[in-house]
Amino acid sequence: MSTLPLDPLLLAIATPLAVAVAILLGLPKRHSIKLAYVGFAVPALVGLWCWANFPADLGAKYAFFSRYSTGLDGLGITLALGLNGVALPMFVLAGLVGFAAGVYAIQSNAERLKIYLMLLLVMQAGLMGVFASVDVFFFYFFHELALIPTFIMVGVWGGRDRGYAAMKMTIYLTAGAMLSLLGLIAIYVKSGGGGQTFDLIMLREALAADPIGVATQKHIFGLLLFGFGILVSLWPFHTWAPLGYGAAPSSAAMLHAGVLKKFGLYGLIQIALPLLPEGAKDWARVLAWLSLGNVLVVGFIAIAQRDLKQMLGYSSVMHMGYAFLGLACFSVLGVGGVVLLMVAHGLSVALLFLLATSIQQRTHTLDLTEMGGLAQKAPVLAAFFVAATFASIGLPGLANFWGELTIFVALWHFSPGFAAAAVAGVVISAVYGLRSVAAVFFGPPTEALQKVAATHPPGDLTWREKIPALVLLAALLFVGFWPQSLSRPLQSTLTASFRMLDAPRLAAGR
Amino acid sequence: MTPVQQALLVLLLPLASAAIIALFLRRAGALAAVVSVAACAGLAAVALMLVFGGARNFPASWEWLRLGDFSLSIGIKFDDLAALMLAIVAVVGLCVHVFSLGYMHDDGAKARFFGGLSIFMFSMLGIVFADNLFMIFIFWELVGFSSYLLINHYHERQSAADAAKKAFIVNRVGDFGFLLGIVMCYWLNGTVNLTTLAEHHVFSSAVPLLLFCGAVGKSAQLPLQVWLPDAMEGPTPVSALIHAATMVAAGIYMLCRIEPLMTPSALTVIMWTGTATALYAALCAITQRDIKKVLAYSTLSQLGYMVAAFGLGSLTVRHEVGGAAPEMAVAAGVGAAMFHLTTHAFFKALMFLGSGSVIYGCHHEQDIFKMGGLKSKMPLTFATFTIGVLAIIGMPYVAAGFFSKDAILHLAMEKNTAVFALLAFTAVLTSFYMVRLWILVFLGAPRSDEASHAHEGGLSMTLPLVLLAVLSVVGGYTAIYGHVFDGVWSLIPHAEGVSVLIVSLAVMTAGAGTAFVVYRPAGFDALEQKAPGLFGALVALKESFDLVYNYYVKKIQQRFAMLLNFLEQIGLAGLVIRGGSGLVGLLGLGARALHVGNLHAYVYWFLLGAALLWAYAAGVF
Amino acid sequence: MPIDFLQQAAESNEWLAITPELMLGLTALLLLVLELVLPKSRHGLIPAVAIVVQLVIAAGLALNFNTAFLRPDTVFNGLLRLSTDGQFLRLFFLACSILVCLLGTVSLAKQRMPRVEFYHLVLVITAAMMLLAQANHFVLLFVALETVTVGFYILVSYFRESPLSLEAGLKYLVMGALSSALLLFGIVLLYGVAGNRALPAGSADSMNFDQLRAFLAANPHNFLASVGIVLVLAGVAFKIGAVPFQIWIPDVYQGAPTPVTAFLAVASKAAGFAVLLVLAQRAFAPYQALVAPALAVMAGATILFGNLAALTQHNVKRLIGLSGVSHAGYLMIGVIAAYREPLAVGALWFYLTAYLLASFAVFGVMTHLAGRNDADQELDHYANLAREQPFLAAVLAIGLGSLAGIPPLAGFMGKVLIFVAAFKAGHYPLLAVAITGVVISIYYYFGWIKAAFFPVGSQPAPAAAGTGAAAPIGPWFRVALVALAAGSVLLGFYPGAFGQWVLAH
Amino acid sequence: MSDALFYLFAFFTVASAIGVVANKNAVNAAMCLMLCLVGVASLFVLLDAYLLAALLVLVYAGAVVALFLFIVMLLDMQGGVKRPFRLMTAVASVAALALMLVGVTMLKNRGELGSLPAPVDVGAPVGAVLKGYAELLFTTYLLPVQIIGFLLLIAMLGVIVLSKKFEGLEDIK
Amino acid sequence: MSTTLNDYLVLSGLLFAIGFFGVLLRKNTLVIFMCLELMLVASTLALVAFSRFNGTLDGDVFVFFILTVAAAEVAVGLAIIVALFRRRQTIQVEELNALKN
Repeated sequence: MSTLPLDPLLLAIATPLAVAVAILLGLPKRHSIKLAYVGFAVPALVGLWCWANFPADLGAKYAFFSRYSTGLDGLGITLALGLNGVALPMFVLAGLVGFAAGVYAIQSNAERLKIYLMLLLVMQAGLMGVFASVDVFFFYFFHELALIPTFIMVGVWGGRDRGYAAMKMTIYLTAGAMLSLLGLIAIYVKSGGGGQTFDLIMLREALAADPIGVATQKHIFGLLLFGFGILVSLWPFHTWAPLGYGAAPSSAAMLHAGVLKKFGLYGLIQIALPLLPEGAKDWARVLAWLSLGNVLVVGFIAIAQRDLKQMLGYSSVMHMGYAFLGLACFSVLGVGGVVLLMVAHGLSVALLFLLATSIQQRTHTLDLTEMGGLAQKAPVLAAFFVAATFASIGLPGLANFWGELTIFVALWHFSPGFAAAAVAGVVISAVYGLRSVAAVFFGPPTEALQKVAATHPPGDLTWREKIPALVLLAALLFVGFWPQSLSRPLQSTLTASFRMLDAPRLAAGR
Repeated sequence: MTPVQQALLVLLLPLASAAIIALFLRRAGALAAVVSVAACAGLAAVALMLVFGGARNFPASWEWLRLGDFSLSIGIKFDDLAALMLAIVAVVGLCVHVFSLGYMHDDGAKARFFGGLSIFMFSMLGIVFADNLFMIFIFWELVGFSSYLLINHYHERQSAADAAKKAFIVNRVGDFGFLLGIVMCYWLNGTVNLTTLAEHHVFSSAVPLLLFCGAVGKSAQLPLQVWLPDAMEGPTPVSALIHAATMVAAGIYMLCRIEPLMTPSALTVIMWTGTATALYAALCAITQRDIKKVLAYSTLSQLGYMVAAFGLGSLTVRHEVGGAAPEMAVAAGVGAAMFHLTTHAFFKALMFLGSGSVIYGCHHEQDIFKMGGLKSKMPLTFATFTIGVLAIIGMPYVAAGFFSKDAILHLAMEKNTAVFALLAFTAVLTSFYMVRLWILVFLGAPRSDEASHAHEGGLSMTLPLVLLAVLSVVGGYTAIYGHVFDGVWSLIPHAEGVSVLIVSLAVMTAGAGTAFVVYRPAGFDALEQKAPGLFGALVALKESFDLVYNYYVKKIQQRFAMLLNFLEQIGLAGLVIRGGSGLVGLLGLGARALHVGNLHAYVYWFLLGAALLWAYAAGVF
Repeated sequence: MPIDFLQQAAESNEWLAITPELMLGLTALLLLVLELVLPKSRHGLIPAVAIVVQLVIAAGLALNFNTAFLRPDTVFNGLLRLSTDGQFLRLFFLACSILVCLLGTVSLAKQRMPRVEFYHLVLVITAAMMLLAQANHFVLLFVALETVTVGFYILVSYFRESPLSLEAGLKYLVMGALSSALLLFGIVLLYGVAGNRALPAGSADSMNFDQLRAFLAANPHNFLASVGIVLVLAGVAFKIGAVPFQIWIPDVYQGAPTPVTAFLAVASKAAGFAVLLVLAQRAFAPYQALVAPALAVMAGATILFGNLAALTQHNVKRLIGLSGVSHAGYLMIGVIAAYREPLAVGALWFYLTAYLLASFAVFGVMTHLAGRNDADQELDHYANLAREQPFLAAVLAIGLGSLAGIPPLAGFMGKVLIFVAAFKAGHYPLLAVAITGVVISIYYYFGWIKAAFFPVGSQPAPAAAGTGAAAPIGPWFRVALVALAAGSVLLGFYPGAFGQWVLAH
Repeated sequence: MSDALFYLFAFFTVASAIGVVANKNAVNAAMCLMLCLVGVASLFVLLDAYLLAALLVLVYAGAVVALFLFIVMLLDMQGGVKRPFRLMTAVASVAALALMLVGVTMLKNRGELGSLPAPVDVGAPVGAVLKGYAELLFTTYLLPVQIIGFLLLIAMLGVIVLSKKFEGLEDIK
Repeated sequence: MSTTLNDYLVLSGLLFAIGFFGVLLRKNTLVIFMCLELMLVASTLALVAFSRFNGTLDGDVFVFFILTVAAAEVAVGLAIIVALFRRRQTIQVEELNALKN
């Protein structure tokens, strides 16, 4: 592991923040944009650097660890940064999606671009912080930091229904955040006598030595489950998601649906499962049933959507159902699968939202019934969209496959019935995924589209649209072809620090 | 080169070709075609070296993913079965590639087409080499994807887009079972490695049946056969390669791979599925007007044959007693199915390419009633196509189909009379509709401008035809392969005596004769005119599945989705959420309205508060 | 001999202990003198003098935060109790006062009103609040409280041109006098009961908190004492605006000049909480079983009522008043939690500080944007603020975000600390109510941000917003707003030494 | 004797208090208030608080009520406008009365008022009491006295601010 | 002296309650204000009684403060009422409701 002169994680958080502040202080637009590139690129590069230099056998430890005091030491709060095998994939994801969203935002030439970029940079900093935080308090803190710009971006730059969507989203997410905050505080308070702490490492040690009582665990896990669940759009608390994503400007949707939303799952994996194993076991059934709501009910609802972004929103909700099912398995395989799925889904859904906006710019509509035949005008766009769709419906060779596959395998061990239902969801996602692809790109162009095309001839993807799309697709392919790059650190961390997870019943062969 | 390297080269060449085309040659169609064909030629050469080099069962396995105790690896299991399949895929694939050079010469999206072909070759070869079920599944899906891409080649046509979508989704339905089967197999046996599984595994009918679902989807067996005829929307070479010779046969190949896992009850289900498909498809083929659809149904029918053959392998004695004899017996199913798969690959590819040649010659006219007289216009196509027809109807000793069909009929006769009867009847139908096709396309006079201006394609199109024709003739003689496939060939059941031969001849003649009686080269369907009732029934039979599925999709799935959506939008998002927030809002309005502005009202609050507190202190509460 | 008392008083260093209060009082007088002395054209200097002197006092206080004067912790025969909490509150009120003076300059510039008296009143009230917060005796408490209250009567109706301001003043007067009467009656009862030498621990100096506490501890179920306690609580509840004594808030807040509203919302409320904390935790501590449930019910009701009533409010002054009601509820949770969890006191101070920063940021923006009709400040006036005055919009957003309790802003830390304390103390139902309240509050806080930020098409903002929006922002005012916003942000994740002091409780 | 006086004064006080509340005319109400204050002052005398009795009469009855009367005259109210009787008022009043009665009854029942002290006979001459009063005021309660000073100052200022005609400031409508 | 402290307390409470009702029932702000004063006086009565019966002077001293405060309050209050009357020509409670909702 080579060394950087700076703490890389802090760098990844501070750079976008610093750029945001610089823009806020009135940097001229031209320089703002240049600097914004830096602000978006640095986290991505740091993420990749960390990935490349990630120690092979980390076990329960954290890599790139550092600790800073912020004056709350008395409360057991320090800014502790580090990556373990679970955090690394998410950190890299945040960097990449952030970069893509940033570059896409810059090319979008939105009204009041500077402010837009500033908010996006704040969000980016928050995202990097979420996954780099070892301290539960800052973990939550960074999440909210990233969340707030979303609200403004949806409200100001959003599409149809933006006011209602922004408000609904914010209230939902605040409710979820508040519940989970209570849960986190509960863990903190229960973490042993005088030495209460928010530090995850110490929490793990303290609670391993002196676990919370089973009944309390159940209560706290319930809080965390529903708190985080709302944030991840657990059925039936999901209705904010399609609405919000439908209205959100592309980059905000990319970052939120792609990365920020994973916060809840990540929290459950890093905090709730290892610290509250008994609670997790107790809630597994409930969680699994609700997740089926995500997979099957929302899956069908996605089929009925006419609006492309709404459809993507619902599909994103549906895929979160798989992630929850993976958590319900409560095994290294299942949880590892969830992390893989999170990364993959983050990349693919970001790509889809990006492309959906590009489509909208060419068709001037998002109504699937009014579109068609765009592939003739924009074959590259079509190719990207097809790839992204197939990624999201779990085609091997693209990252999502690994997540879904491992979750299905783990799920069978949890309950074959749930596994069957979950796999049935794969068919559903194929139905709506391919339906939307066909509706947008294939067949003869509709009259409405021809009319639009007559006035604004739709071109293919420009290079500035292609670059972020390529970054995301490349990442999808990379993980798809080389899942070990993520699963090795995952394996190391999950097996070491999540010892309480049940080992699968059988030793696996080939 | 070691065999492992060869195998890897075979696998990676098309992938490299696809990658290069996708990344650099998107606009350079001609170059893309060259790259793809070169890659295919290269892989075919290496593959044949590998096959005939004789190396078998070399160890090659790499871990691809490990999480917890679950490990997924990518490995090569190269036995005679794989070698045979590899040879078929390589040869047919090369033929189709070369043919496509001519056929797709003027296509605007050549790069996409050849890229797709390369991806397909990669995926298909992955299935061939796979040493475990997960790996099969992975490439299985990729094959489906490439099939989707290629069917969708003419994406501006609504029908093509629909067909591609349908193909993929229907396959997904099959894969639903397939994946569950694999997962179940994993948890039951702790492994999905084919070799290990063959050695010992837990007996369970659920696993093979679930796995068979995959084959039902991919090999288009009842009730998931609906996608294959529609898949003919793709370019004809694609139909030849994917939807006739190789991909759809992958289901059979997979079944042969998991043969050790079979149980009698599972095999019985498989057998009947195959038989039903064979018969059903043959009946459907009779009424088709589109040359490719006829071939598609015949493909279905032949696939049904293969599946039935595999299922017939069951011999009720299997697993009832230990020992070698039952093993031999089930393997007979494998032998027959693979044998038929081989010959079918040749002659069906031949016929599809022939039809491609016809379609190309007729300027993309596909209605057989608008053809006719091509015998003289396209002699080479006529000749080779005729060989194909002979092969499929099982002309004894002349063409390859005879031997493999013979083996299956023999097996059926031994095992199950009902199945035998049905399969024999299917054979009658097969020769009936194939001869019908042959008469309508090639005999008589041209019945349309396109047909009268038909012409033979270039060398790139005729050469593969000739090669495949040769293979269709000699492919039935297992001796020509040397001993490289003995592991499979030795399993082929051989009919003793002439009973089967006689039956074969009889059914062939019956079918062909009826066709000659019924059909003249004319612009109308003679059967429709002579027996409208029968014809209508057949059409209805053909459409019944589509009707049911369409009904399901439109009336059930879509309505269910709409209902759920309605419940979501109106019930959850509307009533519960908006209603709930409205309620809170009302409370808020109420609370706000309490500030009436009148000082007295406020004093009442104080009175209330003071009184409550007083009462509280006095212990009222 | 009669002069001896004065002599002694002068020689003791007790007066030194209240130097800040004395200096404030003297400065207040100085302002009046300056008004006479200075020519009319230089009257603009008067607020500057007030602010500068207060800054000096604040600096002195901060430097002597842990001063030796705290040593004999009660002075003036036990009337006053010195503590670091008291020091903190002095600084707190000083900060409020400085900011109110600053807002006053902005607001008064729009009115044709006498100016100097405003600053004088603010200074005197601030001094009284400082004493109030440190009172250890009911006489001092009452007198200081009444000084504050009477001062506020005047301040609320200060814009006498406006009938609304006067109406608010009248309402505040009646309600205030009523609550004073309740409080007084409670004090009287307590005095009488605890002064009863026939009862155990009956004391001659029964209005002293320590004596009272000893008496209450010795007589755990005295009925008259109970009644006295709840009546005193009712009086304090009026100050902090707890249900059901909150009802006056929106009207008075709306009618009062905006700087006075800010003063009421922050300083008066903080003073109320300082008193409540002292009473609940010290004087009435033995009657926890009586006080805590009452406070808990009031806290829950306060949170819900404040948030619900604010939900559909369109007048921002009323809105922030009602939101302040809900904040009182959160703060009350801290007071209740303080019974079992010492952290709660620190949390309370932190919360108040965050509340100060955020509220003044918001009030600053409101003051700047207010037209001549100070009571008429609607949400609609904020349309397109982000476009026209991005600086003000940003400050507003930070202030509201902090009030809503959104990281990385100070309000969030405050809520976390309160919640942690409450959780440690085991007040789960209250926590449930609290988070419900937070979720509801998001609607109107973000509704306000929405009004300021989200584009509303091309329709121009209503004319009423006119006067304020166009005016330039004064440099000092701008500095103050930046400081408030920056403080809100900084305190949110790097509370530093302040955080350590808070957590040391 | 003092008993009888107490009841006399008590009745007098309560009656005039009711007069304040019940009287339609503000002037009469003010007069009643004055009477009431005199009654209270009398009670103060019964309680040996002569100074306070004097103060009450002087400050309250003299100054404050006079002020009230003055203002009433100044504002020249047209009597009390008859307002329809409010049901709400009645309900709330009855409820509050009932609550109070309940409270008093409970008070009685608990017998807690029995623990109230008997009067302590101070026995000191009036002058001594006055001296002690003054001592307390200027030693123990010196700080409040100072604060009261400021309170009176700001009250005065307040009245000025609210009432005085400022040149050039007054004429805005 | 056989009048007990209890008698004084009840009397004081009665006066307090009457004052409270006065605040509740009267429409004229001035009278309301008078009633508030009545409440204060009621408190002082109790205070003096306590002081007398407990034998401490603190209560009496407190009364001094209360009276002063009340006087100041009255001054300010009357000023406000007068100012309000000048603007609105009324001091009836139910007409003073420009601030509401």
